[in-house]
Amino acid sequence: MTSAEATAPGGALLMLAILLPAVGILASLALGGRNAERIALGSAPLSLAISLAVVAEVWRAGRPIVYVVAGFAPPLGIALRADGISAVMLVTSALILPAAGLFARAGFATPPGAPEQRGALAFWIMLQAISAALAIIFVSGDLFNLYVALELLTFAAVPLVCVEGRAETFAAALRYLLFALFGSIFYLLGAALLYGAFGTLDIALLAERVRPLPAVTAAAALMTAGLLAKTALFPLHLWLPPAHANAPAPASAVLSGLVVKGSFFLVVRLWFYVLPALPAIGFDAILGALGSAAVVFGSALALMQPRLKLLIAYSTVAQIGYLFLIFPLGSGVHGWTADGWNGGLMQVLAHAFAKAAMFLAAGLLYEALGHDRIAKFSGAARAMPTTFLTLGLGGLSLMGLPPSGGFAAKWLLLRASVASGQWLWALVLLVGGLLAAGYVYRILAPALSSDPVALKAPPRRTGEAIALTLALVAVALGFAPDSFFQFLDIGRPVLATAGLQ
Amino acid sequence: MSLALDLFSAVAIGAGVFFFLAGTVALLRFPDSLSRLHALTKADNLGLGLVVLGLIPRAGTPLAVLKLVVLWALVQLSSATVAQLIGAALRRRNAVE
Amino acid sequence: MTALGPILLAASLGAPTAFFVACFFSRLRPAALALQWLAPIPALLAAIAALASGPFDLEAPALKLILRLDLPAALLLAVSALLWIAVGAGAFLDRAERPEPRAALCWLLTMIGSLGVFVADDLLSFYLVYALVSIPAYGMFAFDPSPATLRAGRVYMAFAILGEAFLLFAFAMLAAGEPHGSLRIPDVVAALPMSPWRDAALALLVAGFGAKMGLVPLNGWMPLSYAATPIPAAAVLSGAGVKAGVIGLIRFLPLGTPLAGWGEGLAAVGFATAFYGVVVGATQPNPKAILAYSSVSQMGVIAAALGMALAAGEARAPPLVAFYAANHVLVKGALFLTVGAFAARGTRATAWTLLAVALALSLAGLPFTGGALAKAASKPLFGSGLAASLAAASSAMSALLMLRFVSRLPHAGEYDAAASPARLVRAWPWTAVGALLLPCLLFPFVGDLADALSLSKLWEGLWPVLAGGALALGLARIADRVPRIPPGDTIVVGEAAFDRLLGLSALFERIEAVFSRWPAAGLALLAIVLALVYATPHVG
Amino acid sequence: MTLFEALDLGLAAIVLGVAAWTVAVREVFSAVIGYVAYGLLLAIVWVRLYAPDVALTEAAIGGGVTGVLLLTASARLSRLPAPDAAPSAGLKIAAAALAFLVAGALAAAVVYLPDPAPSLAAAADENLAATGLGNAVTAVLIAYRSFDTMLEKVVLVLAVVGVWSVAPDRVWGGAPAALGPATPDAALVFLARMLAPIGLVIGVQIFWVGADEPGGAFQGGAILAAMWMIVMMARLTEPPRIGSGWLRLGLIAGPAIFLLIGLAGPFMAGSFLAFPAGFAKPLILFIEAFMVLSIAVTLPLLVAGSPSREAGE
Amino acid sequence: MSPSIIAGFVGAGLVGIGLYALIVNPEPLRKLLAFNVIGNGVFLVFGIVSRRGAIAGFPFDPVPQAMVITGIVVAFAASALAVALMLRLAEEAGRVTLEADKSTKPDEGARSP
Repeated sequence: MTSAEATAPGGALLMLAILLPAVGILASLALGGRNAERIALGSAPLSLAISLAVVAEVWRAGRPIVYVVAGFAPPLGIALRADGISAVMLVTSALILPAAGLFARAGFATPPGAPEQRGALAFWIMLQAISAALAIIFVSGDLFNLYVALELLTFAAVPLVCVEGRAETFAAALRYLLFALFGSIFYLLGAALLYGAFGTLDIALLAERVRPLPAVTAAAALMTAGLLAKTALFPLHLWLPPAHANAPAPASAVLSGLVVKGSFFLVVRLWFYVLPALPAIGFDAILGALGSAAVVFGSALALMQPRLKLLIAYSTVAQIGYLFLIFPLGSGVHGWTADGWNGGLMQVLAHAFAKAAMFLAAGLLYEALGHDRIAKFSGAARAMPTTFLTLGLGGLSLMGLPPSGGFAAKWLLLRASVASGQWLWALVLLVGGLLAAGYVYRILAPALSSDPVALKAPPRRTGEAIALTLALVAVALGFAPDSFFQFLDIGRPVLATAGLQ
Repeated sequence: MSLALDLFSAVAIGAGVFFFLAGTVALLRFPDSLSRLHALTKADNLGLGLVVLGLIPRAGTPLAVLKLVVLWALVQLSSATVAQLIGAALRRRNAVE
Repeated sequence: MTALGPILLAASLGAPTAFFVACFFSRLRPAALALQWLAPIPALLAAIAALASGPFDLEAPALKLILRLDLPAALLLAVSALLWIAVGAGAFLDRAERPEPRAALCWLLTMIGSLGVFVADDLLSFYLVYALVSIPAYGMFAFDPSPATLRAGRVYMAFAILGEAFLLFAFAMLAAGEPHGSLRIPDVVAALPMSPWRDAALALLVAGFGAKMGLVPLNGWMPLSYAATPIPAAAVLSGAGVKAGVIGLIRFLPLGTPLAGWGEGLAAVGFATAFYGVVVGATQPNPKAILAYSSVSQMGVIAAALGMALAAGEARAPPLVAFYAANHVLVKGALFLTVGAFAARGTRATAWTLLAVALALSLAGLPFTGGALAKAASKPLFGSGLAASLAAASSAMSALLMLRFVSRLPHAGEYDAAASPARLVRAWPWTAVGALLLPCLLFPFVGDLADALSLSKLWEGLWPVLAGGALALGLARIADRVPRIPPGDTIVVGEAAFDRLLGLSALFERIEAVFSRWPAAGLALLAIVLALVYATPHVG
Repeated sequence: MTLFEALDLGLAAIVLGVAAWTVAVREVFSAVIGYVAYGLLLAIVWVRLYAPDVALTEAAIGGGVTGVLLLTASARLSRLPAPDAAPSAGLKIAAAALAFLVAGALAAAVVYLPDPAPSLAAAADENLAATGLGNAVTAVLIAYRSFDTMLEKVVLVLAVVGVWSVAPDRVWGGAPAALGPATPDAALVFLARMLAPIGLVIGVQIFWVGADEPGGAFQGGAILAAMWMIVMMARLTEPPRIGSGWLRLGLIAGPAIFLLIGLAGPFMAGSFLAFPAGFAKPLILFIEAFMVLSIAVTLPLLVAGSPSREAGE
Repeated sequence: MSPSIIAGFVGAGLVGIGLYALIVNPEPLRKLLAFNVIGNGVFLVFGIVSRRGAIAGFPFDPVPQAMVITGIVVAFAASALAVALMLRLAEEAGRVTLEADKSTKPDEGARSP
């Protein structure tokens, strides 16, 4: 790709995907009151349409589509690029965010005529901000631009954690914010070094110019570590369980399902797209090892949690671990690389939907029972079957049992690790699956017993429908056809030297 | 002519720097806050004034001269106010003790 | 017929799925539940079609589904479908005695899986249906909150998930060993002997399917769960469900290419299981537990037969083993209904008791029963050496165990979950007779009926039964002095080990206590930076 | 070693010394004071690096506004009980060691940056004509990488909403607490009266010259913000109610105008955020004018913090 | 020793000092200070990069400087958000700490809308 690359047909869609929610944020603040909700939900179908159009364009072009912002091409200006994974992630967030929004109407609706409410305004604005930030993260081709997007994401996510205004939520939000800030400053430092070495932060140009230098090494290490901190990869997860377990259910769904994927996405961009020329032998082993530790540790702690939302939060810590197996299994030029790559991305998608569904279901349980203590669930499944069906289907995907996206991901990763003779990862995948089965069983088994249970309130039908739909998507991913994986591969650079075993 | 101006500048700026030094020494050596404050403000105002005075001949345009003067005036204003505030604060603290 | 075959094949999975889906619509649910016993009919027809006109297959790339129905599968599919129909009709026709809806849903899911394992022909479809026949079965018995049931459910689930994990790992190796990337079971199995992961894959396959068949030491879950399972569910699970493991071994063992060490190993495990099951079973008072142990023992015999075939590179084994298993499907199903029937009315007419005895001894190969044919079918696999005598001995032991079972039948009512729907009780004699005679209709597909009924063969079938009878009399004398082994024997050890495993939780909590504090996390962050710097080479 | 090198070394030593003191000193309050001084010193470093625009920004925002923010915070938090136990010696050693290693790696990476260094200075200058600007930094901010700038304005708005959103429900729509004591010091009031008008002029001037010389929307806006803050500290005016529509318009004016003109780009200049040839400079100044306004409104609101007085009060 | 090299060491030094403070200082406000110190170090690195980008006729490369200006504003916004959270936490809990994680105690129920 030369520096004089031109805007592709349909490239404007990428800009629209970003500007639509940006305009929404400003309008919501200016108009205030109920309008924030109206704008957030009203613009959702539009952004879904845009992201689907992006998919269509990428599919039609068969290669990444580009948009040169403000007519100044890189290195001086900024270019947006959408490849297969960008498009798919755009659609994912365009599906999960509105789902969380619709679910949240019960809690964050402003009755007509009522004065503007704090929680509502903040929630709807932050929801749109997350949509904007993720859109940038998925399509931007410039590392500094991505830094601004990362901060946008953080500033949107943190207030969501404490939008209910209880002391422990403020503590959780503060933890999250401070740790995330150090993550992004590391990232920025790395960007500075890369610019100093090669005079551009454009991903495509860097990919051409990168060569082994001390600055590159330091930049890679700093940016990766910073992004890991924001992704809460073990042992940098201290902020995640309190934040995700104390946020309101729809916020937790977005945070666990999408937000952590944003920074993970950038780790992938960094190693697979910016530094493919870097002969890094060890990084993938380190990331894989940390991921494995996360799987075992997170699952084990999930097994011990007394509260459902905490259990799900720790399961997120574990599932994030699987994502990082994409580095040892999806890098390099081997027969098995494609399996590892597809498996890792399938895991991203499956977990996004499954986890969002489970957090929403947990919220419904809390509404109906007035608590989320697993020990007191016995018989609840008879009272709210749909909710537990949702938990079960989500759990199916977490366990990696067919039919589910989780199984597809596990199967591909397992094949890659067997074919590449990397037995450790295979073992981790199996142990993780067993532990996941353990904590899913802990949720379901008591609930399925036929004891009588008293509900404080009947479950919300719409809420149940939304959660179930997300879970069904996670299951449906298990039937993804080969063409889907071909689409994911559009624009995937082949790593020349990295990850040789 | 220019030689005289240069000489003037040199002397003025030199004197200004001297006052700054004196003020700094006083800041470090004087016993209590109020007297430190006193020395500091005096020295700084005078020092800056002299430096500005020395720079005026070297400033090309009248606008530049104006800027220099405004600069000096602003520092006067702010340092005077800050001195006042700190003094007041000190008085409050002494009153407490 | 062949043209019709693929359609029936699709329908054999489609029909139960349709019933399952229908249950989610409140208007259709009552009808769907009342008529769900019709769901396996297409599978039955498909099996008959395959028996009549040879194997056929069906590919549905859109669903990533490949189905194939050959002779061994057709035998098992036919009898399993029959069992599901018969028991399903009895259990679901009366609204009053019907299982609650979610148990019914699990019933249907298990049915899909149980029929599916016989026809799935690619790794992923097989894994899917195998998971269906394993996991949802939990819902067929474990909803009742009594501690015993909960324990049984926990153990069952643990074994099911463990088996799934073994198989997934094995399948990944099979797929990786297949050079052309095909996922069809025949292809991957054909490539297995050459595969670099041959031994690991075989070990995992045996462990995975063995967990389903209850091969020692993975047998403990069977007595626990069958003792806790209602009669109808126990009948289909022990009859049809367990055969998922059998068809698994039949499909995935590379029969036809001699694998010396492996064959003998499997045979040894099989015989060990066969005798172990009888010995422990004989000490059980609960008829359902005895039946469970007899299943363990019978599956051991099957594993032994397959092991011998594997050692000898015997390619004709599949239909023979399948027939043996098919007989077990019918008889074991009928025997569980027997428990229900006797529990319903304690003492019975002699005729009925004789029928029960015949049914029970069919498992030991009593002449003129399906069991005798099954023995005849499996005989060639054991040859004439040590294996043959061990097989004969195992028949004798089965006879002993089954007589013990009959002697415990009058007490059936004293144990949990022995109640059976009235229809099943009423229809019991017919099901028993059917189970005894149906194998005769199937035997011609695998062997020569006349030869099987020759005098010499009859005697070969008879003497183990007599020996077993003698042993049974001996046992009856010392019956009160035999030690009581707790049902699930090895499980007790396993559970203890598991509890010890929980000790690790303290360790994890300590780790969490460290890393949930800021300083540790901060240090970790810097350490990761340095590690990555170290790991990423550069030219200074 | 020339005089300037000596000065540079001395400056470096002082900056590092002050920074170290800031993190080492016991009272949080002193630490914050140290941080403000440190910010001003950094401004000088920036001048030495030929970065007057950054120096202005650092002095105004980095040193000044952040200083006020942290001072007020430390004053309000100082009454709290001392938090967790002091760190152990072992932890200190480990932290020092790792931090030193990371810093060392960073230093090495910087020292061994390739020579000749890559630069976009020429490219930036070539395109300057298209923007009609004279100050390359402003051109980067408002034209070449205008996307970043626009997003960063949205980040500011988002931060304001975030700060507001932690308030208790009952005070929503109300005003933040006053910045100064009930009876402000006479001297401060005097300063506010004298300085505010001058500061206004200076701020606008810095923004105006920013097109061609050091300065620009950020710096100008920051100075205006500082003036408003001084006036509020002197209690000559109070922080506004966050419910006020005018306030919100002021908040979003900058990014909104930026966005609208950017959205018009495809029709006027063939690309989002692009300016039509010839009209670039007036459009840019138009946008910057509103950005100045928004910055001048945003920064004081961020300092004032979340509302604490009910709308009625 | 060109100014840019010196500034390079200053930048690295500031990052190091800030990291140390980040780990050992328990008070959140001190951590926030540490964040700003590190931030300044990072910005200095940009400054050096900009200065090294000097070529014939141009004393510096403007692009990194623009990035620094953006970065400073973002960092300020972050500090403001963090301060607001600390003050509110102090108001609610009476103390501001990042440890002793109440929120993961089983008794605290997560209220859901």
